[in-house]
Amino acid sequence: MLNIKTIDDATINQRVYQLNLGPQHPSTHGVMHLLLTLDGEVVVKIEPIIGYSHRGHEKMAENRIYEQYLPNPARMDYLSGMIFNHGYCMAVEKLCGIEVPRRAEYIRVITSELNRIASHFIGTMDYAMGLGAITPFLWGWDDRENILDLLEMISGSRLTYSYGRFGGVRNDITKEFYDGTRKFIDRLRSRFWDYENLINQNVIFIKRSKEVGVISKEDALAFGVTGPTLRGSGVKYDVRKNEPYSAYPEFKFEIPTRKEGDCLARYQVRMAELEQSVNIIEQALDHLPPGPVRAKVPRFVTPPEGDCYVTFESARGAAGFYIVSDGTRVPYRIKVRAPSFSNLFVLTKICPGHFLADIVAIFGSIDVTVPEIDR
Amino acid sequence: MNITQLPYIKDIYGFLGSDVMSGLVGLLIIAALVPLNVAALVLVERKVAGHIQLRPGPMEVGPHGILQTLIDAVKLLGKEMVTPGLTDKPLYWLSPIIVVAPAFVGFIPLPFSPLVQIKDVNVGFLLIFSFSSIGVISILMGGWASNNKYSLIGAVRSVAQNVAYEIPLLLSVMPIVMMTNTFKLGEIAQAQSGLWFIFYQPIAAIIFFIATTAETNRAPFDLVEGESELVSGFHTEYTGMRFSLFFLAEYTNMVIAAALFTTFFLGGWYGPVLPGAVWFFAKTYFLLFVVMWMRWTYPRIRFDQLMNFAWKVLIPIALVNLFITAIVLKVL
Amino acid sequence: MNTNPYGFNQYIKDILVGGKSLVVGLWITLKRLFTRIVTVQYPRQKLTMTANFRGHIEAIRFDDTKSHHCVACGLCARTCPSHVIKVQGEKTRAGDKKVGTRYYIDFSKCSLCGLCVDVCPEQTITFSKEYELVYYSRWDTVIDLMGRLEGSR
Amino acid sequence: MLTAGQKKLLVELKSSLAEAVPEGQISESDYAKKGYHLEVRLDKGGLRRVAQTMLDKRFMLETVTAVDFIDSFELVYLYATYYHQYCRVLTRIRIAKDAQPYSVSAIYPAAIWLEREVYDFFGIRFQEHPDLKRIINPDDADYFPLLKNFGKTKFTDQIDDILC
Repeated sequence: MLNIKTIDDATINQRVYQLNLGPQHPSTHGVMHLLLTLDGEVVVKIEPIIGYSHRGHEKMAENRIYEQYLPNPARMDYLSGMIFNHGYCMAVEKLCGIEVPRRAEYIRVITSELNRIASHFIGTMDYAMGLGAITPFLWGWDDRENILDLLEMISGSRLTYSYGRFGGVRNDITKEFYDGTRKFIDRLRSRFWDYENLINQNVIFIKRSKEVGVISKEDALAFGVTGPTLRGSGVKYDVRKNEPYSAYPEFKFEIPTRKEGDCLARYQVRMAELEQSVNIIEQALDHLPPGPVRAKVPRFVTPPEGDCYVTFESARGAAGFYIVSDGTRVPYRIKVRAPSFSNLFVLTKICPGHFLADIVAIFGSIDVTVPEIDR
Repeated sequence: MNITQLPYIKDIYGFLGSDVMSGLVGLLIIAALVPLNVAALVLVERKVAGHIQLRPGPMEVGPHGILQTLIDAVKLLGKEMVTPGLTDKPLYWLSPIIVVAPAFVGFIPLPFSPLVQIKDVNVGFLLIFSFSSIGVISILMGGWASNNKYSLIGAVRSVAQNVAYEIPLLLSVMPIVMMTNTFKLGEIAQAQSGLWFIFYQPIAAIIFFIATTAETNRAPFDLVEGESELVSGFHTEYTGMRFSLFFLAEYTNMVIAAALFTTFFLGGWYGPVLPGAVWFFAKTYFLLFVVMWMRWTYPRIRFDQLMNFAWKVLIPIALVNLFITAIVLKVL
Repeated sequence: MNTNPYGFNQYIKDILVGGKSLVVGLWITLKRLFTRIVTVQYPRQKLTMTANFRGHIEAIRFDDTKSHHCVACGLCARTCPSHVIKVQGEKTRAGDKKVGTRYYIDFSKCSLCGLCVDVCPEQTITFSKEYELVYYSRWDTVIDLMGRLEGSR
Repeated sequence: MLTAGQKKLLVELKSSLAEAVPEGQISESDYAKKGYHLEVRLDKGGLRRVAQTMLDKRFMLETVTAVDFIDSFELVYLYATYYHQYCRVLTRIRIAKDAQPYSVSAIYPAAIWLEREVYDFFGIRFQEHPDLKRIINPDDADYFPLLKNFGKTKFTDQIDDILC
């Protein structure tokens, strides 16, 4: 990593020019605008400009009853739509004190983990594509297609699932889904060797990712970074383990972390998490309890007055819903804690001193989804 | 030695048989065949890329998408050649032409087979390398003239890259010239009747292959038009026919690079049963497949690593190889 | 090859290990070159949708009344987050229930959340298997489910 | 069902917070129903003092948000930790509509963007904030969207009485 020369302001505006990376650029994972101030090819200052895909989810929440807000969470972080959907249901259930049957909890865990695998495929392979290797991206897409078919089998849609309902899930999982997931797990395990050797061991890939974009533990704490980006810097924090919710306490899985905190570490953490998610799905499928998939819930819930905060582990970090309710059927205020929002802001601290090519790598390794930031 | 040098040709055709005319006829043949060759190459690249990525590649136009590239060429011809404002008009307009012209000239000294060779220029080796370095100026002109920060960065990168890889390119081929002490490609190819030079000079072959991939901005060294960083580098602002000229030049340079590798290391036209030219083209196309194969496997190298790799690895090894060959030749 | 100085053997080891990983990478892509193609040529070949697939909603034809069971209660219209449904019904005879005559939805605004299907007391609407929701004009997306059932409007 | 570690941490937190912000009421709340362990209710100020003690205890600033109660705003700061047992502290402060609270961005750099978002949607100007300007809405916007009176049209009134 280059140690940036201390450029005093006088020379700074002669040699330095501004380059807009985005909002329309091949490797910005959505409509993200990074305003770079470059000196030659070395980045002096970076300022992410957001707001291009702001649709006012939090304002919408104040005009809709709790049920009508169900489709919105999946549109915030569209890559982990299922996780956000279950998260919102969990928040309302905690507010109203609804008890979710065990089978519904297991189905929620299975679908969330499948969604996490699909999202990590995008995160890692999009990172590899940012470095110029296009083939792994399409292999990742091929594996992700199986997951989308599986989730379409039960929830009916491929990306924006409205599968969760207050008190459980909309419909039960079918036998076809059960066998399909088993087959998918074996197929995926055989593919890990390919990804491992094509990307992880590849010398060009390692040279492009080692010691690039190092996030230290203190930076992570100060900037509120969570998720695989934080676990790449050596902090073992995963909401599923630290603040167990739904049925996660009943499964045995570890939290992969790396010490270096550079792009390679984050990539390896995400790939290791794939295996952990597959283990969780397997355990969940083995002991899937019988019983109803949805608790007895009134058609339109009216939670008591008060507020509550629920956090859950989305594919990008510790997301959360802070709901303030005033006793009517319409929430008074819903604040969504988007992990990408804080993960993105770390860029301004770690990017100066890198090359232009590294910016694309670091931005890819942090793996943000833009609608989640703009909400 | 080629057809036109047979003694009786001159007195039969008189002026028609003279060297100038044969050169002209040769150039005409190149001008006709090379674009077709490039069209086939682009299709093969898209098919190889497709099958590596578990998809069939273009299938729509013609049986199995064979006419896809021709239709693309017609589309590009039809597309309007947009010239963005504030561009440096003369440079912007000249750059695609200058990038294609040297690419065609590179075909003259290539020894396709003992009889089929346009002109066995006695400095064929130098002619190809000097003309191929003209391409860099046009990339710089194109990048600078299109008034776009991304293309400027791409152009500046391409100059540094080509300069850095010209040296190992030449150094890796000097041992061949020392072994055959001639610059005529025909004779170099002829000298490999016994054992191909790749067995004498394996290291030189690897260095030459890496250097030519970098020279033509291909595979892991395609920093000049790195899609995911510089949108598409120096030819971001080019549309229509100008864009396809850049494409044409890139693929022609690739063909020349592969052809050079076969003449220097894989024994030009020598092959067990088939006629010379068939072997020559078989080897060249296999090499082109390897180059395409590499493109869809590796990520892109960062710019400073590119420079380190050239100056700190390729050049020292090439020099050592040259030194050893010199000693061995002296001793034998 | 990076900037910090280190021993000569590390230099050679780097090149050899790097070279091997490059060759292994090539071997993997070659293996994939000959594996089966997984993509479907969409316009030529079409996939069949799964049972639970959510196209836009449509009315179910029941055999007892040869038509739908909609009683135009308007619950679905009220619960729809994007106000996409308009239901009209009329009461033919004094005592009976109302019978739905018009059921307009504008599926360009529908977010396919399934609340209307869940909340319908008569279970008369469900998801269709239509995924090609493409029309030339904005007004083509406003369809009448009752009409489509009888196939007239 | 707090674990032993959490009990010890909560006691320790209460003591350090009490001495840092004497005028604030610190009350423990039931995690199962509320989602946070400790609630610090401030009225005059003390945000930065709370933030400083939280940073010393290695807490992370999870989110900053505001709630528009027609006559006043309520700023909510959420701190979570992952070094000890999991524990979450919620700091609540009622401020007048035109009040200008102090920004905690000096202590937590994450707050720079979080407070910019609160300004962008509620119009609460934070003092000593490095560059307080809009973050999501267009820069020339003159409205603050998440205020309760923003966007009150006949149509939205109609919806309200249907739904509630």
